[in-house]
Amino acid sequence: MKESSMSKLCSLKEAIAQNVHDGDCVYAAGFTHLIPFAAGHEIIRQGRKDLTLARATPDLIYDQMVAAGCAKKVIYSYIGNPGVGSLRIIRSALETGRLEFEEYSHFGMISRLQAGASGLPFMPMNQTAATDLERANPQYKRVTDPYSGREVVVVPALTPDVAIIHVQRCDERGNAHIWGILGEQKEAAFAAKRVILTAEEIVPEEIIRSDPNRTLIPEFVVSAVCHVPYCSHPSYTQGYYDRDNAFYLEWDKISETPESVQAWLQEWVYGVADRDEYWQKLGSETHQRLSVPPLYAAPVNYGEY
Amino acid sequence: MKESSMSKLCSLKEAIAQNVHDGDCVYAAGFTHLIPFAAGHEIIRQGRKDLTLARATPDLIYDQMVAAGCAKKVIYSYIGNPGVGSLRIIRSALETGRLEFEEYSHFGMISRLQAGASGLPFMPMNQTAATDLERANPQYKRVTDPYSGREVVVVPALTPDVAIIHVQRCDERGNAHIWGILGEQKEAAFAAKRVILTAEEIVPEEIIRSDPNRTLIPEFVVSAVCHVPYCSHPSYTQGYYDRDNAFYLEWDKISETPESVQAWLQEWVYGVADRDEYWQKLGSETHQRLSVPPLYAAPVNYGEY
Amino acid sequence: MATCTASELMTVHAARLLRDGDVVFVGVGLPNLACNLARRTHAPNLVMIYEAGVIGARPARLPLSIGDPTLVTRATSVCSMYDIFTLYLQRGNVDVGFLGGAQIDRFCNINATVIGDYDHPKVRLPGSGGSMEIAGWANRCYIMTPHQKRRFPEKVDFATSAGFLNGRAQREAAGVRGGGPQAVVTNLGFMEPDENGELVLTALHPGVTVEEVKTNTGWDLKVAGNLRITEPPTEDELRLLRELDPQRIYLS
Amino acid sequence: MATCTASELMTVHAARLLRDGDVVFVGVGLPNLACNLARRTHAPNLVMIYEAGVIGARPARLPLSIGDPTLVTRATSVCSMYDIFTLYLQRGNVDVGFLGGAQIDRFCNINATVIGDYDHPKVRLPGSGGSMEIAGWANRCYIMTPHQKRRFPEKVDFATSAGFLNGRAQREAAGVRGGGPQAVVTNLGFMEPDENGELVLTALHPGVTVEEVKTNTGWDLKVAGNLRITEPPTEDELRLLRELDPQRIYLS
Repeated sequence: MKESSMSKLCSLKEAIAQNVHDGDCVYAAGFTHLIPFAAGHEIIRQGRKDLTLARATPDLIYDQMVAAGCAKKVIYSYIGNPGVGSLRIIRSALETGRLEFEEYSHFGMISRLQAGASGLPFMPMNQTAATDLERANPQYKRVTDPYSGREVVVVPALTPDVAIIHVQRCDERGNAHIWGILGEQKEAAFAAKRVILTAEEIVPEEIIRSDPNRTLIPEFVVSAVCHVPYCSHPSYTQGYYDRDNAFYLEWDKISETPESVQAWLQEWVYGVADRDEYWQKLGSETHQRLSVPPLYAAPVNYGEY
Repeated sequence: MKESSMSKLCSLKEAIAQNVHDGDCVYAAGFTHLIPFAAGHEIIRQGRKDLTLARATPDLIYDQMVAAGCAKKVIYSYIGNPGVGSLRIIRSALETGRLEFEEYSHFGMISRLQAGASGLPFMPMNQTAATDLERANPQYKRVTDPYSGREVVVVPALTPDVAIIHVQRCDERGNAHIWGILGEQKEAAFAAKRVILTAEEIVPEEIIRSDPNRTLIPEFVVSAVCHVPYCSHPSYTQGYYDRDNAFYLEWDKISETPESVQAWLQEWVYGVADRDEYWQKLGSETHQRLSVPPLYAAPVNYGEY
Repeated sequence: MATCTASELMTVHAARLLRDGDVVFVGVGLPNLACNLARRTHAPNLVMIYEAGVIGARPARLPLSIGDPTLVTRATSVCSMYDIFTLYLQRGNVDVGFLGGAQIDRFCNINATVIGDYDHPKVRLPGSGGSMEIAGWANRCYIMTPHQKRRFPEKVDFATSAGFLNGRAQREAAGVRGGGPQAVVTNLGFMEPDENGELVLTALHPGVTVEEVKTNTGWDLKVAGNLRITEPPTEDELRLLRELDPQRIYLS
Repeated sequence: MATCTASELMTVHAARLLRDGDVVFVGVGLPNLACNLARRTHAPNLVMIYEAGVIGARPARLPLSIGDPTLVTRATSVCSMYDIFTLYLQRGNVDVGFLGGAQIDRFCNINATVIGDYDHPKVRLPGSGGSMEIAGWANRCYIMTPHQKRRFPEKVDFATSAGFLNGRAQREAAGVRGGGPQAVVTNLGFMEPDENGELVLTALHPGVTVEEVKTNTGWDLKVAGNLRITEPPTEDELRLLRELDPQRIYLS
């Protein structure tokens, strides 16, 4: 077998078609940074149904997917439009009971992923003295520390069917460099049964191997590798483009009525073939506004051993 | 208060005098890489006694410290001269009962540090089916997974009195960049009550801040910062110098008799004032032999946000 | 005395509560402004950490979300969220946390989850995020919030984050490492927990009356014997603060 | 037939057990040579990972310790030891582990801890290192060791790593994820576990007799019905292998 035969490069359309199925539990990772909006939009275009959308911070992408009818359940720890306010669509779907949910604190949510990523059945957490959420969500349980006799709080492993992870650069096998805010990217990748990687740049293996400490996701947990520049707009990719704060504010208005949401989906999701078309449609003024001057890390010498 | 007043720079002699006390539990971290030999030698010179020496792989440094009479106990998961064979001094001290010990597997040892670093009382591990060590070491216990009813194996947090961590570069407050094999450097630093940082280079804060994802240890867990080039010889520092395999082989011979060990300690530890003198004494041929041509990581753009 | 808005008043007073060298778990908005103001005045060595995993941020512009890229560029360190909550917060490396919520009660318990019943709420709020653990494990916690009766009920509908539960002894029995809330800073004054963990009025901003505070509090608020009048913001503090948010996104 | 040393013979046969694409938990010495030989022959996509936290190593020289810097330069990834044991091994991302020890018994349990009693041993061995968990959780495990009676007792003095305990059912009852040892490669032939987990002789190297193997095994070794004779190392395999260790540090 030739090494090049291990390439997992494919279009995002193919990657979603092959790896995201109706009823799956999906973890589209990212904490404000690197949110894979393009993948969410492709899932909407392909009309997936009954998904469980898991993620610490659902952000606009899950609001849009819920609006498009993709979801039957959310698992979360903070439902807000970061820096703006409420996620109107998810909130309303939760308040009216149209959407099932499971709620954690950030640490509970991330501990579930850490357990899943580690192959452990649960993770322990120290008590916080606040027990109402523990009582409201029966997934929270307690275990006695055999050393002190005191109780710790535990949450069960989360192992999503598929994680979608956006990265700055990776090789065509899926070895990925990530920098900037890491959120739960690594944990989601290891916890999931399948991983779709979207990348700003596909680079030669040698670039990845020049800085192995920067590689947070290794090829053998990755199912598909997609070259999707600007994948995270209106979120951002550190070093590549800025966060589009204006759009986060705009969504607060758009999401006020179902009509304007559907119109937006029609124009920006159903109405475009892929992320390239979306990005072109945003126009040069937006491109200009979100561009960022370079600022490089100090050199690091690994040595020619 | 001026920012410069937060400098923790001091000599290794001062750092050891202030932070390592008779009877302390010491974790001199490193997995083959970055082993802080200079700090071990300074502890020997200062005549510390009754130390508990904890570390996954005791390596030559703990063999030397035991030979010098610094230790009353070792906590370990593999006692060997890496790539060579046995650690004769520790092994003999264990076999004759002159040294107390606690033994784990690597994962058990590292899980103890992870628990200590995380502020958790214990960490769970899946069963391995091998239960003899669990029976031999009562620190291993079991807890029932409340989700499946099956048992997991647990180990208690390890929180050493002091961790000694060698790094490639840090600023004078103790924010440290590390690359190459990471071993348990980060976990040991967060688990310990005090941290002595030794560094190949003390760099301006701006170098550290140019690549925040490379900073594994933050200033506020660090007690002392020491500029100690070549601190890890005969171990190595990735990108700075090579491992002195010849010395690892030589130690196997030296450690055959107490006389040759004491002669070696006399010449290379008691007989030198500090690491500078030790390194000069090694001579230019050794310096030459351990030098490494540079090989740099691909650039990383954080963006001027 | 310089005139200022309610937000400016609360932010200046929150900044003064921070000590030089404090490691502070920061959110966006007013807490971020308070920390940056403290750094520019009496606490140059303040370390700001964010639940996104950023340590020692040096934002060159006003961060508009908790994961703004300006928090990363020039930061001291970036780690995973799991590390932030374990190595930093749970391990006890965080001195100060800022908390907020829709309701804060007599014993300083905080609700950021639901108004009404959990399963059939009137309003579903954003949820805990990091606050459940911050409230439990940071050494000291502070709350900044406008003083309105609906925000200060006798008892929260849902205790997302622990203040002193039904009294300080109950929090202590839970064995959490953090000291709990130290003060609630409002546009009217300060409330601080007494020896039993009950919030009592300890200071009034100049010109505010006890009656005004009581009217805007949902329980029979006790007043401290040594009730203070706060020192108003200085010109310098206001100038520095306004420079941090020139478009008055948070200070309005 | 090319002549070769016992180490070369074992290493070539171990290499052949590896499959293209396997993720292998490697040690230094012969397992490292076997993996690199497999990469240069039938398994170019083999991924080598090391307990030090190195993934996808491409050593340019023979690594002389498990933490040799040549394993890092040009590797795919480097992570902490905690991550290697959790995200990689415990999560089930490791296909193959190589194991070794002072004693291997009838049910392929391995002793790397003590000869004699744990508290008062005749010899204290290096200990588990990573092997307790590798034996439990890697999908397949292989053992390479010279065939000597003292290395193959009926029962190990201490079970550092689990083979099949007192029989395969017992391992299965413990619920460990890995499949356990698949083969023991010696200088005389192969032993493989039968349906009960007992090691039986399944292959002889050319010129070796069953009697010779039995004499060097500490229990009454069963012989498989379909006993094979192994294919000797090819000239190519030996040439490539010797290039990997030109100074014959491990192949001696």
